[in-house]
Amino acid sequence: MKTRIAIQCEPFDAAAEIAGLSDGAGAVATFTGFVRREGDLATLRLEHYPGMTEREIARHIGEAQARWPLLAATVVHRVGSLKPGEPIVFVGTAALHRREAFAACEFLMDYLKTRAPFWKEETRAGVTRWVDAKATDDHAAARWKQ
Amino acid sequence: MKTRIAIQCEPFDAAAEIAGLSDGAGAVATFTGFVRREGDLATLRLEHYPGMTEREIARHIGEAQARWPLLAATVVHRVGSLKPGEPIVFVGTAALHRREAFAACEFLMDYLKTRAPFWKEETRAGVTRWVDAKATDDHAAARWKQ
Amino acid sequence: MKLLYFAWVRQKTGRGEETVPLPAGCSNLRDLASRLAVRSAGYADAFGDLRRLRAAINQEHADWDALIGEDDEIAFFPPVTGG
Amino acid sequence: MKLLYFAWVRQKTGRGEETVPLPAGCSNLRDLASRLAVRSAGYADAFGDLRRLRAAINQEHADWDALIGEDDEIAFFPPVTGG
Repeated sequence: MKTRIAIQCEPFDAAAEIAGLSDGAGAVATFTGFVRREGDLATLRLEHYPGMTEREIARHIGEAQARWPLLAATVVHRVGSLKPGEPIVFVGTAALHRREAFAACEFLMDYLKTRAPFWKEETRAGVTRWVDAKATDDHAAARWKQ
Repeated sequence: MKTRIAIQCEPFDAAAEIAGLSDGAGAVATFTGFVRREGDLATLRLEHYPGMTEREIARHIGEAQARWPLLAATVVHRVGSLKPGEPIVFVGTAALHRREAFAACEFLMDYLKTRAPFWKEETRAGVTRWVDAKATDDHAAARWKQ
Repeated sequence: MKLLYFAWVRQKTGRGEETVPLPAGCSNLRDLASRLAVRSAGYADAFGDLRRLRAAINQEHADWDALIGEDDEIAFFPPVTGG
Repeated sequence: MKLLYFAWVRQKTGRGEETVPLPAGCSNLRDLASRLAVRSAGYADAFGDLRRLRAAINQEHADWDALIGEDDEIAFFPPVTGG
């Protein structure tokens, strides 16, 4: 299986990522997350744990591959300072059939949210604070264990 | 809600489609279908029912919107002659949360497969024949009625 | 009424569309298909087995029992295979 | 052993990483956190409530009961918020 994991400050090109995933595949599902445009949100800054991040993501791609017949998987996660409206994360999965591609893409996103060591710090009206984890993300990840 | 439906011969730019969907949205889910690279498949030709195609797709986007709080939905479907490996369909959905974006994207793909008036004709080793509909696609669409 | 044919229905009938008067005593899609089936060998081939065929009235999917009228646009085609 | 701190844990301890000897009688992550908590007001603030904190041993998520050794890379951080 073709796997691509990138942690980077730069924006990504979703079209190039999809083309890279598609080789011979019938189905490519993707998820792109954006920094929300919220009233007073000025900047989002992302920090991560180099080394562990890549290992955790690779491990979850391996788990996805054990569950579904995937042909390729790509995870690109940005770090550093981002503005509202900017893309922050891209997850893409390729399979022969769409059902598997969708399931694996959602699975990877749920695990990325709850297990990959990234932390967000937001600045609103000049005040900077760390973003709290959401219980809904834990619930989303937990449903794959049933 | 922002809706875009395009039936076209030309390729599409997935990155531009995602950017168009994302305005203020936290979550964009997409599906891209490709002509499979199969041993002797030389060409796939797609025909559709102009007018009905756009109406059916618009109707299903409306159904998706009634089920999930969508911010935007895009369906691009190519017609005419395509080669193995070429992208054939793009479905993208935007929502505040990923769960809704994924569900709506999968829903639209299932309905596109079973209700939108497209027909595929394939040429293998010089022999051209119409592609039969798949029962699995009917089952996929039926599960949304439960 | 306007009749449209797609995919192999178009190939078997030899045309993509035609305008015909609503045949007398023909109230639903099934009636219409059975009238069309006797027009020629090609039409017989296209309309001989309704299980293989689908239809739309005014660009909406319709059952064989659906009623039809003089002003309708009626399309016949195989099960769809897009996406 | 190598200790790494991320996000507000890093801010409260005032450093991103440090190398320290494994404290005597310290066998698991909970022991280690309680030793770190008494080092300064900043460390106390970071390690005072383990419910708010997460840890990894050698780049894998670990429970507070997980055993630790001299050669381990141990990281402390808040619940993750990526994606």
